[in-house]
Amino acid sequence: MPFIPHTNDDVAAMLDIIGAQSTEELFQEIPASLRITELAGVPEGMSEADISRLAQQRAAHDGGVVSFIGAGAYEHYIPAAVWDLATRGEFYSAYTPYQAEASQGTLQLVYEYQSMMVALTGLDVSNASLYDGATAFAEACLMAVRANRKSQSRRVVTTRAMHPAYRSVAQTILSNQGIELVELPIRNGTTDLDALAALEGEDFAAVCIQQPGFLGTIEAVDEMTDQAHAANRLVIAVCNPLALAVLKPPGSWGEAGADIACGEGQPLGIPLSSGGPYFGYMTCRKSLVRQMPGRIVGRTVDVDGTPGFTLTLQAREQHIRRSKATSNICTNQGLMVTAATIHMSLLGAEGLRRTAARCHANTRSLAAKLAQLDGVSIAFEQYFHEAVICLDQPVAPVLEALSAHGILGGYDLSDDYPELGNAMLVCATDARSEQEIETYVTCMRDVLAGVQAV
Amino acid sequence: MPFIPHTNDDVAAMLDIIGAQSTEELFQEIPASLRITELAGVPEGMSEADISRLAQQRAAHDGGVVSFIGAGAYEHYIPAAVWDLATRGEFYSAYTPYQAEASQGTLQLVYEYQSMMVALTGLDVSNASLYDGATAFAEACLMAVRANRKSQSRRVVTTRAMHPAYRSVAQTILSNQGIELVELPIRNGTTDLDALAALEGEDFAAVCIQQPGFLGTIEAVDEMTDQAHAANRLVIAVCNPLALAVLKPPGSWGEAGADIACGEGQPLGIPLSSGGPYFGYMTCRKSLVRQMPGRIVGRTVDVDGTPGFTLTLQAREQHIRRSKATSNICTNQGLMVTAATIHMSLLGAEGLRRTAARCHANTRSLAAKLAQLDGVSIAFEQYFHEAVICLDQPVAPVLEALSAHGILGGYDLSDDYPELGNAMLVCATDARSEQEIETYVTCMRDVLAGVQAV
Amino acid sequence: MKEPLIFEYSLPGRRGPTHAPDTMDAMDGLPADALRDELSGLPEVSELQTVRHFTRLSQQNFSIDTHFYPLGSCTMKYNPRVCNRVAMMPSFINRHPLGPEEHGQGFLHCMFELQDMLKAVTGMTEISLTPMAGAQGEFAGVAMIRAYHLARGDTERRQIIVPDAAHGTNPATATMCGCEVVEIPTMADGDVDIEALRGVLGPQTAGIMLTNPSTLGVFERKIETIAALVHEAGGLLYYDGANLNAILGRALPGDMGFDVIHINLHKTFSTPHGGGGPGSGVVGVNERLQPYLPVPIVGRREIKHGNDQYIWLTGKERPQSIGRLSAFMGNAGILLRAWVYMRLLGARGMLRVSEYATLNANYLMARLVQAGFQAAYPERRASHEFIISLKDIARETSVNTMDFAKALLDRGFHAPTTYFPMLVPECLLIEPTETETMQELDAFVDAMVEIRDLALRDPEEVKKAPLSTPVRRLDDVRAARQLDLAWPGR
Amino acid sequence: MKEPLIFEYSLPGRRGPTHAPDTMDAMDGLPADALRDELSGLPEVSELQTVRHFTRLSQQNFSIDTHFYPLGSCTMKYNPRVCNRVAMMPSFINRHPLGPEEHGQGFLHCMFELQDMLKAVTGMTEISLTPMAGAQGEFAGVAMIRAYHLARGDTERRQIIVPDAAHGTNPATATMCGCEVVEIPTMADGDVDIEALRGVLGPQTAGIMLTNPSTLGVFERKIETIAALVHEAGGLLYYDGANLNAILGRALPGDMGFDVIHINLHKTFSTPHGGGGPGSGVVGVNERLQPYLPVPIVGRREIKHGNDQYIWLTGKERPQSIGRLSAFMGNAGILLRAWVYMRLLGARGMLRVSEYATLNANYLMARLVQAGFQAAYPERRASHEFIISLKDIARETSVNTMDFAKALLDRGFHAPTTYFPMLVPECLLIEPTETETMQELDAFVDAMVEIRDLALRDPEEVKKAPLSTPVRRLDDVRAARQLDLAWPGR
Ligand SMILES: Cc1ncc(COP(=O)(O)O)c(C=O)c1O
Ligand SMILES: Cc1ncc(COP(=O)(O)O)c(C=O)c1O
Repeated sequence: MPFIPHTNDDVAAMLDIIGAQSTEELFQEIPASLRITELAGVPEGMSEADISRLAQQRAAHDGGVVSFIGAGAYEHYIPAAVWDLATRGEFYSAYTPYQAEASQGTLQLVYEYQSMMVALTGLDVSNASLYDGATAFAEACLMAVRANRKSQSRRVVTTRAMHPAYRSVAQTILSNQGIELVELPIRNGTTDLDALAALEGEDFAAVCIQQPGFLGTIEAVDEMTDQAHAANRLVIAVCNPLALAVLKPPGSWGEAGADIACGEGQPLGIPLSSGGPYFGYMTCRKSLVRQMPGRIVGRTVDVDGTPGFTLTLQAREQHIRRSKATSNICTNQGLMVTAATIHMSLLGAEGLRRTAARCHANTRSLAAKLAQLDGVSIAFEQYFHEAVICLDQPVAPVLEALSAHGILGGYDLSDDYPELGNAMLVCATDARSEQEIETYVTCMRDVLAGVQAV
Repeated sequence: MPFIPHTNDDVAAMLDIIGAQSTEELFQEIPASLRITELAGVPEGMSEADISRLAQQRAAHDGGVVSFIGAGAYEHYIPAAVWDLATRGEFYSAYTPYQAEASQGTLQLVYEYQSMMVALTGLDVSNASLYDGATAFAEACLMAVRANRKSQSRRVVTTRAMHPAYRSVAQTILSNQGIELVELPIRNGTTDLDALAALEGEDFAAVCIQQPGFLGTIEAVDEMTDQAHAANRLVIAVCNPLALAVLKPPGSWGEAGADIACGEGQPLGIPLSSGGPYFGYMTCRKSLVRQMPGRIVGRTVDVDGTPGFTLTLQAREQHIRRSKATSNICTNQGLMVTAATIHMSLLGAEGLRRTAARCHANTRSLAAKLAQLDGVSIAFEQYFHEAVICLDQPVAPVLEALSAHGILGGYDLSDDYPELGNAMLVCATDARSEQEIETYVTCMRDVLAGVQAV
Repeated sequence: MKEPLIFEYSLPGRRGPTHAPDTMDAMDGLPADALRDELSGLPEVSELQTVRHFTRLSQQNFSIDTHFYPLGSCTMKYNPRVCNRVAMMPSFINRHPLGPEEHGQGFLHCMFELQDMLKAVTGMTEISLTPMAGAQGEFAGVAMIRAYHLARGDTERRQIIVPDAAHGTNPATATMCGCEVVEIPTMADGDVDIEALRGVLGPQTAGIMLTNPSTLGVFERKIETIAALVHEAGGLLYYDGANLNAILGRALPGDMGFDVIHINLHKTFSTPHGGGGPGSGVVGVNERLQPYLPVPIVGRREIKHGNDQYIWLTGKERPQSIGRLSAFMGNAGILLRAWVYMRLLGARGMLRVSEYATLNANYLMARLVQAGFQAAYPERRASHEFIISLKDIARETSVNTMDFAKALLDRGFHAPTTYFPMLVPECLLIEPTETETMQELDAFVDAMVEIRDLALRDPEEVKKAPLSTPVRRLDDVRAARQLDLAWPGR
Repeated sequence: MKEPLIFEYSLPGRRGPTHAPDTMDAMDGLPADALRDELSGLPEVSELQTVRHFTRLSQQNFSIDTHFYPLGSCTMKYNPRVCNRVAMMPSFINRHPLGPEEHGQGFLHCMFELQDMLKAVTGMTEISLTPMAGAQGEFAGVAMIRAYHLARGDTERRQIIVPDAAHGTNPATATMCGCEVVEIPTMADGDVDIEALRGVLGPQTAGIMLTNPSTLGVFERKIETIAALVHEAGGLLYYDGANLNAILGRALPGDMGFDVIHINLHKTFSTPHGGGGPGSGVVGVNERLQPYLPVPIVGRREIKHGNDQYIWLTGKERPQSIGRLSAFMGNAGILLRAWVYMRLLGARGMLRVSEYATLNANYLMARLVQAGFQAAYPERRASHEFIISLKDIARETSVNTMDFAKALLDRGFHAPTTYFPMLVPECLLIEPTETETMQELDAFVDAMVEIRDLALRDPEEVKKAPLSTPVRRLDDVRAARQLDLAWPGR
């Protein structure tokens, strides 16, 4: 009986103490009309060996490909030590550090994490994680609406240069509170600044800027930030944290810096894993901390004056504030934060910078090589580690043909950005070797030739 | 610079304290004639990502086969918890528990291990491991020669039913001390008892019995033990410890039981890993403990009377006894013992018994199915989990053909046991599924048909 | 020994990492003013320092793997190691979320099976795996309830009814969904006050959120009446599945009349709690709410030559969906762990989960009551958890629940949940889970008795606790007043 | 908190394992009298109990991953995690040792490269990877020396010369090889007494075993003279490579005149020490001893179509080999870890190993001397380790080396090697290794000074140590007298 340690003698002794005849009797308060005695539709159990074998067979279907897809989830090399440490039982099987004295390991780690995110984003304070980049973005919008004392607006300016899934998640979440997202169009792969200028005089709680944008391109963050502040709008920065190792941090955008930064923490040591678990990060100015959603760890002292760590500002949270909480989030993505903190410690600033620069160089190399093929061009010149590639034919069949060769050639933009034509987003991170890039280019040449031949 | 934490400032400060100009100067006592400044023949270093990729490419050559080879190393299912726990840094990166108070984790674990091996073998005391089954066997012979007060002999009786590699390792080790191994022939796959009887009256320090024998067969352990004791010979039992979950333990052989048991610990949670690291186990009667090689952990108390664990009987060992030590072994196979102890705890007696029985049943099923093919027969009827299969044609080409289909069909006995004809040893452990067994049989049918066709 | 901050090990110029490219490539494709000059404030430490630091930190945690952890409402049961092993198989962890379905059939097949098994244990019609924790599942549920009413033109239904014993996420979720929270009281026997419920039902009722068994550790016996009343009033029923462990295979929320449910896979299905998460809050619905389920969902397409193909169902197939809740598909790796756990246990194993979880809770409650402790609902059967109130002891000795909690730490036990649910004064919510032995429960009783006896004899001594943890009692007020949320040394 | 024995958690009838087949198959192919009736004495515990027990036990260890561990002669440097990761890759750990070479080219290729790199760092002609620890490497070496003499008909050469400072395995090995041990003294400056050496050389000399740098922590400066003398006398030279970390890339044992060498890969090449092992004691030889190398060895066969093929060389190809030393090929998984480590470091990384190991040792020695401690060889450069003698303090205060060692544990440091080498009274052999920071060494000095000062002030207080470990000082005499070597509860 998996994982249940009771002997028959134990059960008898326990029932005796309880004063019950059988374990069945313990369920007597469930109305008879509702009682069931078996679970049709759940197969019989298996041994650990059998489930391992089955999983191995399933996994075998999914491997053996080389991916050039990014679009919000990136394959980077993760040092072996990261997950060896993160999956230590003491991290893996603990929960939210409600008993601070028995959870100093997790608490100190989160304090270190918060410090690192503050360093990366150039803002003052960080929370202990949200679910993922998309929900962090949605929470940032809610936070801005709550926090912007100078605005009464329940509208937020966003842009088509932002990750489409982030926009769609924010839509799901914000629409229930009647908060409206106003979307700016793009021009040359970045937010159309004229369209932004056209909103002058209107009241918005915040302006959201993704840097680098979903299309890999670089926004005019300084200009956009200053303009937003001039119009009493808060600035929400959505950034790939690895990119922040080389890009100007949100805290330094424009004159005053962004007010809130958030994004997807996955590039900091989290495997792709079909989309999760990842984690959303969020940092902000100190003055906004009481509006921040999620857990926060603070340093304090114990009765002997020894420094120690504890959850703090809990009055913002649902278990105290209930219907007036800053968010309903409870369980967050702690283990991912554990891994990310270890990852950042191992790489340090220099390691993160080199990794970011290698991603940039690899994607530039890939894009340049692809652009030498007939019928292929690069859409926008400046990008971090993702490039929009345009074909002279529909993208989907090309990607399909590449996939048959074990190459996941990129993300098809046709659905999300029909205005870009036959476009796709390619990404070659540090995890891609020169040889893999060559193979991709060769394969693409063959595929395009083949398609043209038909 | 991999793994070296010094900053340039550190180095300067350190040299200053030392009073040296450069790190070079620290090597000044090495005669100039011997100094080198580079290591030709060692390639340049690589990053962790690159070595991981290279290793992955290499490993890709070696997988994708299904093995029916046993012959002293066996694939069994190992629960996930075993190596998760054994590779915890506190076990993985500690050394021999010289400072007992700082090593209670390892010491208590070894005490538990010793207790489990005592339970499996039915003898009184165990050491903390030797290198592997073969060296444990050699050490057992040396020990018997030292320990047998009733015999002056430097000769030991062994048998062709014993693992050929064990005999050859023992030969390497014993010959240097002029100890002679006298080898009995086999009959029907087991030791020829008549040949043993013919040694009556001769002085031998010990008789060695492997159970099950290398050919998978079952020795007449009771008879052989009693006969040896009657002739003042010690009995050395060499046993697969997993088999001991179901077979009569050495401590119960004959009237008085074997005197020493030893063997390969690999079936207790250690992966195949191309042959190592495994571990040799050894247990013996209490009266022989001072002749036992290797480390031993004992339970005692501390100054407060709290029970605790420590290395004991160290006066047998080389670091105290030097040239008069029971053995030169120092570093043993501690981590493997850690894994084995966890493995045995997880499986318990019942789990080990079921695993052993499944191996027996699987091999019986495989052998029976193979024997239904034309030109294939089973050589011996009684065996634990390895069966000798005879073909009507040379074995090597058949195994090669199977291997081309990804099936490692068994161990070719032609070199070691020419007297058995075209024979091979097959093994289907619990790790082999019914379907894999079927595939083997089908493949063998095709291969034999193919060979016959030619 | 106190472990320094990782930053305190850091020195500028510690030798470069082996974990990144050897060289710094040029960032020449970008304008200079988009770049940052320097990045300070990350530690520069060696791999050994990192390993040693985080290994030592880990040792400062209590966890299931080291301690009995009877944190009520959280189901801190053993997390099987094989679940992690499987989820970390290279082909699974390296799979890109946007990879084509052809290269994800293994993963999708597991997810499809998981959906099916979850239908079976809830009695619901369809499942979406995407919510990333219980609270997000609640959000999805309430959002679906709203979408349902809106689709029917029922725009005034904005009230969500919540019992006073509810977990804080319930009211917080209702607010996040733009609803108004209406709290109803609990009766002395732990069941919902039906009359109060009647009083608040009406044309403004969107629905009710219930946990059953409730956070009071008892099964809501009048659930069928409640369901009838709410449905009659035009509202829907939301089942907070945090306590599903108690009734796994014994009763189905679908049969009780619930329209929507979330399940915390990190509770009932034993995925790791990870020091705070990640979790998974999958949702299930009956036919009523099916069109609104969040996407993506895993579907199956029958194809000619035998084998089925697993596919993603998105907004295209589900135009009425409340939409996406995560950038991709949710916490896939956690879902895989739950799949392994469920397949390992199988149908019979699941029935045993509730059997032994309930046995342990009732036994522990009985032992504590026999030892003189006061159960909040002594006349009721415990579900998989139960409440002890220390209010009498607190009054007599001034040793309160918090002191008890800290004294338990000194005795090698993680404390139960304290001061929740709020309606029971000085309460401990105790959930032993099915993976603990009777002997461990007995040791816990001994510790509780020892603390109580010490409290009667020498209350100040108890109030000193904890004494054996890396730090002693922490100054929470200072933490909130003198905010120190990031290392100032940068 | 004291952790019970695993057996104390055990109860007969705890529910069956999930880690084994569901059912017990019949053992019907075997005679009843070969079977055992029952198997008692193994624990019956749950997976959670097992995980919790061994997690807690692990926390009772000091280890590199948790503590500075300057155990002299053992090279307790950081064990890179990636080495373990690679060695545990499924295709590597599942490979059967007797699998055909075609299905092992990846593994064999790594081993071939490892052999080549080991040749380069030793200056020897050929390598055998099979010895499973240093002591077995020594055995292989001395056995080869004997085989060499015997092959030349030189049957009387049975004496092995060993300095008094030698590690115990050296004399023990000589005995195991049927040789006689002749000990020679060390001079006051730490070098071998050449006159004494001359005195014992002769036609009975089989060879000499030397560690260089020696276990005294100094480089044997007259090594070339020694080599000439021994070779002149017809003997061979054995290099105990336990201290190779000190001279990696600085000097080659082959150049010094050694004929045979073993290397502890678990020291210089950082494979894990695992609480006592496994290690690897690969051997290298020059042309003289090449025919006698233990088998198997990895060879390379050039094949037509470009790619080479890696093959096993066994007794067939090497008829003069001393034979096999393990059932298969030795500690393959450890060899793989060393391969990863060497490829990671590369040539330059290896030079830095000796550079920083030596820097750390000389720095720590200088700091301790400046703090008033007595170095055994203050006039000499330290190699990668050095000796401090506490004999004066011990005389003055009665606080001896063992007390110091235990007091260090209380201060968070694993003790250095104590009372070895035996010729230096009250000695600590201290080896910091290159992976420790200056700051860690400084903290160690502070602890040493603190203990010394306390010893002068209040010696009894020091003698109480350790106070913070799971147990206090253990009764070793009782352990040896009242033998308790296995759980008696069975
Ligand atoms: C009763 C109850 N409901 C809801 C939740 C929220 O679940 P989660 O923490 O996964 O968001 C919890 C858990 O904390 C709970 O105990
Ligand atoms: C100098 C010296 N020689 C030989 C050995 C023996 O090596 P091993 O323990 O690997 O057998 C050791 C290590 O313990 C040593 O320090």
